[in-house]
Amino acid sequence: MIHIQCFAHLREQTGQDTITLDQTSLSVAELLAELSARYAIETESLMVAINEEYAAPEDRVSEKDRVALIPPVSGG
Amino acid sequence: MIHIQCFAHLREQTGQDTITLDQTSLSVAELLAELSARYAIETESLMVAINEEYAAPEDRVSEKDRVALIPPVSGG
Amino acid sequence: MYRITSQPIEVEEVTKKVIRPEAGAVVNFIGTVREFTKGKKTLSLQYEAYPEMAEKQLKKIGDEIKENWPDAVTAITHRTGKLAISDIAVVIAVSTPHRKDAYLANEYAIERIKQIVPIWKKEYWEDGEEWIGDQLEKTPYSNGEPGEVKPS
Amino acid sequence: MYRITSQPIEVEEVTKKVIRPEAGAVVNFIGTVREFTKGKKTLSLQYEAYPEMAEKQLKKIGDEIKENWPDAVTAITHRTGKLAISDIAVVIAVSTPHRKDAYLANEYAIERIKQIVPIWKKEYWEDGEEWIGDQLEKTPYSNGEPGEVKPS
Repeated sequence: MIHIQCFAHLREQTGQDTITLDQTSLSVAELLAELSARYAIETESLMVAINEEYAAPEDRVSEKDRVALIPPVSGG
Repeated sequence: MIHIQCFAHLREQTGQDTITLDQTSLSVAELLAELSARYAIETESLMVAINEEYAAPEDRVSEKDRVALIPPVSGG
Repeated sequence: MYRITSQPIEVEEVTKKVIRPEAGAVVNFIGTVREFTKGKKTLSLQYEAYPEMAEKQLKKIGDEIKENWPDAVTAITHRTGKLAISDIAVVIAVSTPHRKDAYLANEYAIERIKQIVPIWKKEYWEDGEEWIGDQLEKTPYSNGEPGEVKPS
Repeated sequence: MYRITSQPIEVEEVTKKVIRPEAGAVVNFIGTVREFTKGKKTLSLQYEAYPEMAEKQLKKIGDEIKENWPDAVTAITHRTGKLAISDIAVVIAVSTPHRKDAYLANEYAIERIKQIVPIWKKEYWEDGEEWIGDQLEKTPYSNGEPGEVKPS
């Protein structure tokens, strides 16, 4: 199982801090497609972080990884 | 009499906080010439302040004025 | 040197982290909550962070500064939680031997914070609230990671 | 807002003077005593001011900033007396609605301080001491008053 942290409007929209997927390994692109299908999430502007680093679409996510969805940031 | 405040190396060089001249009125240029003659002061790089404002060579200094010699500044 | 905190930020504390004998200049950037933005009145703000990643990204900004200005030392603290008007949201302190570099490196830091640090701002107005984002109109997976986007 | 003091300067105190609801950014410049200048080791510094005139000139700088950046608010405190390495000699705080102006106005302020504010620095080295001046190689009465010299 892969646990995906959600922040800001995604946390409010999905109603959860963490989304859990059944898969054990998938690419970032697949993960976003999966989330787009399951939730009414606009994935266009989303980044995915793996172990606190921005990941590329072809990077792979496995069960041991810390995964998070990063909407456009607005700090500062 | 005109009292002229001295700061920094001028204060140390003349050995006084305030130089007093006998005149009652003179121009800034005259004042500098007078000081140059009386003291071993290099007046080339000196500015004169009258009532806490930078003065021009042709400005006049009188007894009521607060006068000061301003060597090149080095604050900040 | 790189911290996310829910407590009020003290400018002095962040500044002290970068003061050192080799430095003659410190430039601080202090971001505060502004009441009006484009005529709209803000009542308060809420900042949320992904703290572990945010601190890593802040450190990354410090490393980038080191690459461009080898003599610079950087400290950054960003606050999270609910903030009132005039509260301090972020303090960036950069020290350098000569001042010009401190201004440039500091400005670089705030630009980069707005690009790559996972912190989000929710604005509360009289007539509603909204998570703010995408101000820079990034298209994340078309230009590579935001780390490659250069500040304007 | 414009002060000459013989006491240690608190960054927080100067910063607070310019924080306000209309501002979203404060930029501070903090000048500290640097140990080495061109390879020469400084032991301590002494600053002397013509305080009444210095405060007037600091206010003048604030007025000039107002002319160029009408939304900016400026506060400046400069210390006098004997300072040790890393002590703070000057704090300039400028707040603006948007950050770019705060950086520019702040940098303008420090340039102008070095031109027109009657404060003098004496450096103490291991092998001597000297009043510093004329770093900008001004020729006072050939270019008019230093107030007319534009910052580089």
